[in-house]
Amino acid sequence: MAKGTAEAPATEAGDAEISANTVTEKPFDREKYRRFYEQMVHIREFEELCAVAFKKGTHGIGGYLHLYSGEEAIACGIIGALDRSKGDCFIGHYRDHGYALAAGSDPNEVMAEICGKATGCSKGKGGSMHICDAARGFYGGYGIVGGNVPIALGLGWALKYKKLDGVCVCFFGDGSMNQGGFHETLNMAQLYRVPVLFVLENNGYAMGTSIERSHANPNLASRVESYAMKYDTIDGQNIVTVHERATEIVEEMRRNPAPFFLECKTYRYHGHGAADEAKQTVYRSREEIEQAKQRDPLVIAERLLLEQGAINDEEIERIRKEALAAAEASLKFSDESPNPSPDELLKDVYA
Amino acid sequence: MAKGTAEAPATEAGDAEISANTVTEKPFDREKYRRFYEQMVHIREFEELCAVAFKKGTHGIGGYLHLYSGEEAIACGIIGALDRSKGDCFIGHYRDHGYALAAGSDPNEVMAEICGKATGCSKGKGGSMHICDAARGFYGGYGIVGGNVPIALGLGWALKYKKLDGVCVCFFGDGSMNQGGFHETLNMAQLYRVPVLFVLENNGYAMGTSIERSHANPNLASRVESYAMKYDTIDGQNIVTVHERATEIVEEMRRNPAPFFLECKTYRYHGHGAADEAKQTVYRSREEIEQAKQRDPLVIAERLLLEQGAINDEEIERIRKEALAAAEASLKFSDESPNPSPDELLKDVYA
Amino acid sequence: MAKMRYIDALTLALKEEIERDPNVFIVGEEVAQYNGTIEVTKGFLEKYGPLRLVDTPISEAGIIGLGIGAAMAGLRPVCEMMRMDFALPAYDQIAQHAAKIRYMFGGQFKVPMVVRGPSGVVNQLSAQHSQSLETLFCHCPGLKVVTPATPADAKGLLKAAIRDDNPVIVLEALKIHFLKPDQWDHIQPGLSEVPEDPEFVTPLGQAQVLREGKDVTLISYSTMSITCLRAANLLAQEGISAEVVDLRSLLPLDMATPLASIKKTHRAVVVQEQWGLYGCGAEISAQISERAFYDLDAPVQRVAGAFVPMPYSKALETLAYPNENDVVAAVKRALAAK
Amino acid sequence: MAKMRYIDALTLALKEEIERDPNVFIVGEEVAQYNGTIEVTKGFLEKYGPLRLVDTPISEAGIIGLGIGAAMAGLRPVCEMMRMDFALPAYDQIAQHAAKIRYMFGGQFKVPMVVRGPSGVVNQLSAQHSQSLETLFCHCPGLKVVTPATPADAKGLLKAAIRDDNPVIVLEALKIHFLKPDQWDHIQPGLSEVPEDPEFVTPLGQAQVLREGKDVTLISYSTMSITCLRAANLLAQEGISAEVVDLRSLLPLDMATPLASIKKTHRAVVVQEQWGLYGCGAEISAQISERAFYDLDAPVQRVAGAFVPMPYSKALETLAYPNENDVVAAVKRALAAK
Ligand SMILES: Cc1ncc(C[n+]2csc(CCOP(=O)(O)OP(=O)(O)O)c2C)c(N)n1
Ligand SMILES: Cc1ncc(C[n+]2csc(CCOP(=O)(O)OP(=O)(O)O)c2C)c(N)n1
Ligand SMILES: [Mg+2]
Ligand SMILES: [Mg+2]
Repeated sequence: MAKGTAEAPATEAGDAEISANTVTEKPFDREKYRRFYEQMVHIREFEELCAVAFKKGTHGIGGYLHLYSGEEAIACGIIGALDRSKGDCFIGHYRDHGYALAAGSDPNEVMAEICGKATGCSKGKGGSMHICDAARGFYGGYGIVGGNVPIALGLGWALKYKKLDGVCVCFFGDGSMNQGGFHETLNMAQLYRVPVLFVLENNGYAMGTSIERSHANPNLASRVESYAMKYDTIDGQNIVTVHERATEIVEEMRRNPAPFFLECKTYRYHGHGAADEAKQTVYRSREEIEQAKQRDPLVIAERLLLEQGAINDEEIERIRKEALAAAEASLKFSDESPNPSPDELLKDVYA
Repeated sequence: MAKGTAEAPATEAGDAEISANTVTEKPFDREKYRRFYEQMVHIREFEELCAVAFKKGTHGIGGYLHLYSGEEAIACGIIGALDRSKGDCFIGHYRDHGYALAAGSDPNEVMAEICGKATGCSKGKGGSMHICDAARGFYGGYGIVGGNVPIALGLGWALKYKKLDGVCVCFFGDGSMNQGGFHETLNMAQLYRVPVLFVLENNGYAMGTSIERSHANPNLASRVESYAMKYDTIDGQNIVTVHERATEIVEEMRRNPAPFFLECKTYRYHGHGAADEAKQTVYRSREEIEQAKQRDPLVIAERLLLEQGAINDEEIERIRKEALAAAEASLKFSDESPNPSPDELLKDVYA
Repeated sequence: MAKMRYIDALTLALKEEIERDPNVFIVGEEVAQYNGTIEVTKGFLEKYGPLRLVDTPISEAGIIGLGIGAAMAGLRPVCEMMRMDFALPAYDQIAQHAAKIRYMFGGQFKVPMVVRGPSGVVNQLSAQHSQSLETLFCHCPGLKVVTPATPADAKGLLKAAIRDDNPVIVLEALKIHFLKPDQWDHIQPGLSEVPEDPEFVTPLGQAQVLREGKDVTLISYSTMSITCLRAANLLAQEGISAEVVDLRSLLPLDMATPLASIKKTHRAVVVQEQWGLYGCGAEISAQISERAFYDLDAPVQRVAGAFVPMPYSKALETLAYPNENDVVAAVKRALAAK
Repeated sequence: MAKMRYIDALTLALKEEIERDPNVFIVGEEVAQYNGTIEVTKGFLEKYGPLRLVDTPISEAGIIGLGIGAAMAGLRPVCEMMRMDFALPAYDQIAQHAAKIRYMFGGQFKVPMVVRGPSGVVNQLSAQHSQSLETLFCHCPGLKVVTPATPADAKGLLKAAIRDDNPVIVLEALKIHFLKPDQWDHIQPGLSEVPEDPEFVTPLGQAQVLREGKDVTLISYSTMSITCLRAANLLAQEGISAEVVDLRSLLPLDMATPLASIKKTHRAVVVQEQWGLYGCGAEISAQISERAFYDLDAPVQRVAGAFVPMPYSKALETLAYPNENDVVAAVKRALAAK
């Protein structure tokens, strides 16, 4: 798999890459990819409904709402490569709904959290940016850019300390890489050979700032040569590419514990947060967005599944409908859920 | 000039490097190098006297005392390449006596500062770690590892903003490179093409921690490829190498403003601080120290000057004696200086 | 005088100062091309160019370091933190460097810089983005800290901060950025008025009496000064006359103004938005009791936010910081005593 | 009971806990091969191996992050800061992450970690290395903060901190690390005694009366509690009986103990080493005046360090933080009042 360069972001990658020839020799696991496809569609519908609910303003969603639309293949492909029974776990940043849904967290609890309800996974105390699921090894979404990265070091360290075979995946954005804590962490992770898979979701922008305007070396993956860390760059829009590469890496990490840096080229469809929707054209053109959508991870997966005869048009239609219905059911669940009771205010500060 | 590798630290570099063949085509400037030699000898004698005075405990020196012995060629060669009239300036870390002396600061004021006297350059408020000299463009020594590095970015930025031809030199140790602020700074410096010459004094250790035990990628200079920054590694023990390379780089930076990263391989003779003298063998052998001293910057300079007929044995002897006498005079000046008066306690908090 | 919103007063201050002094420049995340996250610097890049409006990577320590060095070299950087919470990764640069440089180098350097940005709780930003961190900056000699509560002071204090020769932290009260002039004037007539004089500044270290009264003194700063005004309006309906002292600067701290008021009212209520425990209100309450010991007819009452990270849910968030009813209740406690 | 130095009590606590619980490990700069900068962990590497004694690069944010993640995953990391001042580059990890994780994730995680290291002024380390930063950690819900003042508490509080299920900051008083047992016992008989029982812990959040008295209550913590004992000795010679309350924990804060004392003495002096302004002493003074309003016969006196970065010269450093004479003078002021 070729190392990516800044000159070939996901938006411009040739359509050739989309087709089945990115599938390696391994037999195509129809069931699995169909499941991933269903997940991705569910995440998409779920989040698009969040966007609507946010605008409406009556469902309890306030603050920031960072949507993952366009990036779903990354969470699904990578979290889908983990094995909780081995101790695998993951941690992310604030654009975090997709992680939980990809891990199989209860979507009702995720929606309720986004809406600040007592039934939310974080009891309504965290909100959209702070989804988590301890049982599924999801150590949470964090709001401070780069803040989750040092914590991943400790999660990986614990795996090493306990002599487990597990790996910890750390998801973060291109903007995180310019935080000091990122630098300290990657050096230490490599120094201690801690099994952390650092997953860069390179969507080309940190809010309104492009890679070129914020990274002196825009070839992001290569930046980790500074830590002598192994790395690769892949097409983050193709679920097969993502999942197969992640599976390979995770297997290798189990055999030879050491960190790995995986850059996934992707694109964010919405504004940085749901509230920034209108400001997008300040930093990117409508055309660029439209072009990026040509490489939609759902469409790419659909085509692959169709090529492989693993799905038909009717099923696609049904999957979409069911996903929308599920999302609506989650919103309904949330709407019907109570607010946190006042005595919750003072609880959970200390263990 | 070859890029250094971790496999060839200053201590092990062949003696071949020492001889005049490191001198490039340029005619050898006898006066200048003699002056550098005198400076280096002065710094050495000055600091060795500080070490004695610290042990004695009666001169007012407390706290930490970080000696530069073994590393003198770096400060002298590089600061000697600067031109204050162009706006050149520099900033350092706590191992900072040599910077001031190399810049021509009044050694009495430096000594008085180390001894906490009212006549010290920082009025006795800073001490050994916080020497400075605004008039000579020395923006001070800082005690927090890596803390000076982001500030250098601002000094460089000001040169750019004011459209001056000057450069800012930032001195720091190998340990600094693992601080987050270092990472943020180097990226921004390159992004903005700010004229900062980052000078790594690679003496092989941060306190008791060797490069190999703290940097996943022990080839330190190459780490700045992460910022697409230009870099080089040189023998920091050879004043000619240091000065000529620094002069070239500074000239280039004036022509094409951009940062540059210069790694100088060197060695520290004393313990990390004067108080850590006894703990050295915990992390390095006596033999290693003795071997490193074979490549003493003063001896190397001496040999070069002798080869070039720029000095003779008698003069060498005299220079040493004068340097010692000067150091003693500085200590006497300090001893005779008053302590800061009590009303100084509350002054200089605000401008 | 012009009537304007708090955010417009900030913009005006920055505009006036950048035009007045060629050494002033603004550096931060999204300040230039994006026009500022909440558009405080809208149109500035076009007008003043990329040397004076500097977009940065997400590198707060780098931003502050850039500011410190530039200030030492004679410029007047205004470092914007997208939110003041994001100053924490740069806290070492602020507290160990910007604040101490002048002293530890015996006065050889000045560090005339501003660190500014929106502060405080608003609309469900939850634990990591809702803080009002003044205490961390106030407990640090070498810094100055201001907390404008009105449009006039948003302009006047920010301008004074930029002109000051020391590092000044400007905590801008996000909660009241977008109140419209008539909303301000509804709270108290004239409150939206901002002097148009470009030489107008609010001197650092001077508290103001925002409303006169005789029964009790409410002492606060930032958003909570406005909450106190609202409380005073409610109290007036009950015939209780509250004096409202807005501290404006927390460092240097003007205690003479509140102490003079307490000499008159004999009762004090100290109000702050965030955690009371070890917060700025503690210093103010302590000084009142220590220095006005014989003037006080009742224990000082402190009103502060719950000692918890800010919860997300509106239902909880509302309970986590004081409102005017909490202030009214504290006043009643103060009046009931003795 | 064994007589020992403060630093030996720290070593003992770490040794006992690392042997008791396989999840405890120590991570920091120079803690392993170098034996610890001041040798708190001397010989540990050899005994416990490199997984439990982890040397790090100079990367404080990385160290704390490692601790947080490891704690969330069930380990009990003890993160050593070579000096507590160096926690500032990691302040965001501590205050925005370690402190808030439990709350913002609705209680799903625990973060049982310790951040410890030497704190406070000693022997001319000057501005950047002399601080006593408790206020920064105390004004932060989710953290606990302890400040042992005696060898027994150096052991007992550190052990309790390691066993606690929350992030606990242990500020170790460097100034008194190396006092010999007879020096301790000279200040007050028995002060150097440390229980040998490996199950001995000092519960977090309980102040102690270090010395009983009836005329005035001295309230302090860390090194300054010892300064207060010294002052009490001096006062005794003048026939003044001072009660000394050592707070031990600042968060949670036990005010019941000092308030009970004040009910008896009616006069209070609050002593802290560092900057008084907006410091921990403010909270204590404020609570005393607010809660013991009717018990106080005199204004609370605060004794604190000068509001300046710590100067280097011994001549100035000595003036920058309180000594026993300053405490005595404050007591006299308290006794003179009314
Ligand atoms: C330390 C810090 N600085 C600034 C912010 C404000 N902020 C939130 S997200 C963001 C952009 C991050 O971009 P990136 O890491 O690329 O992730 P993406 O949003 O593209 O997924 C910024 C600047 C923050 N949360 N934390
Ligand atoms: C942030 C921070 N962490 C730790 C320290 C303690 N410390 C002072 S110097 C030093 C070693 C620095 O080594 P290096 O950067 O290589 O410089 P050298 O001393 O070798 O010249 C350490 C760990 C500090 N001053 N600041
Ligand atoms: Mg991005
Ligand atoms: Mg070094």
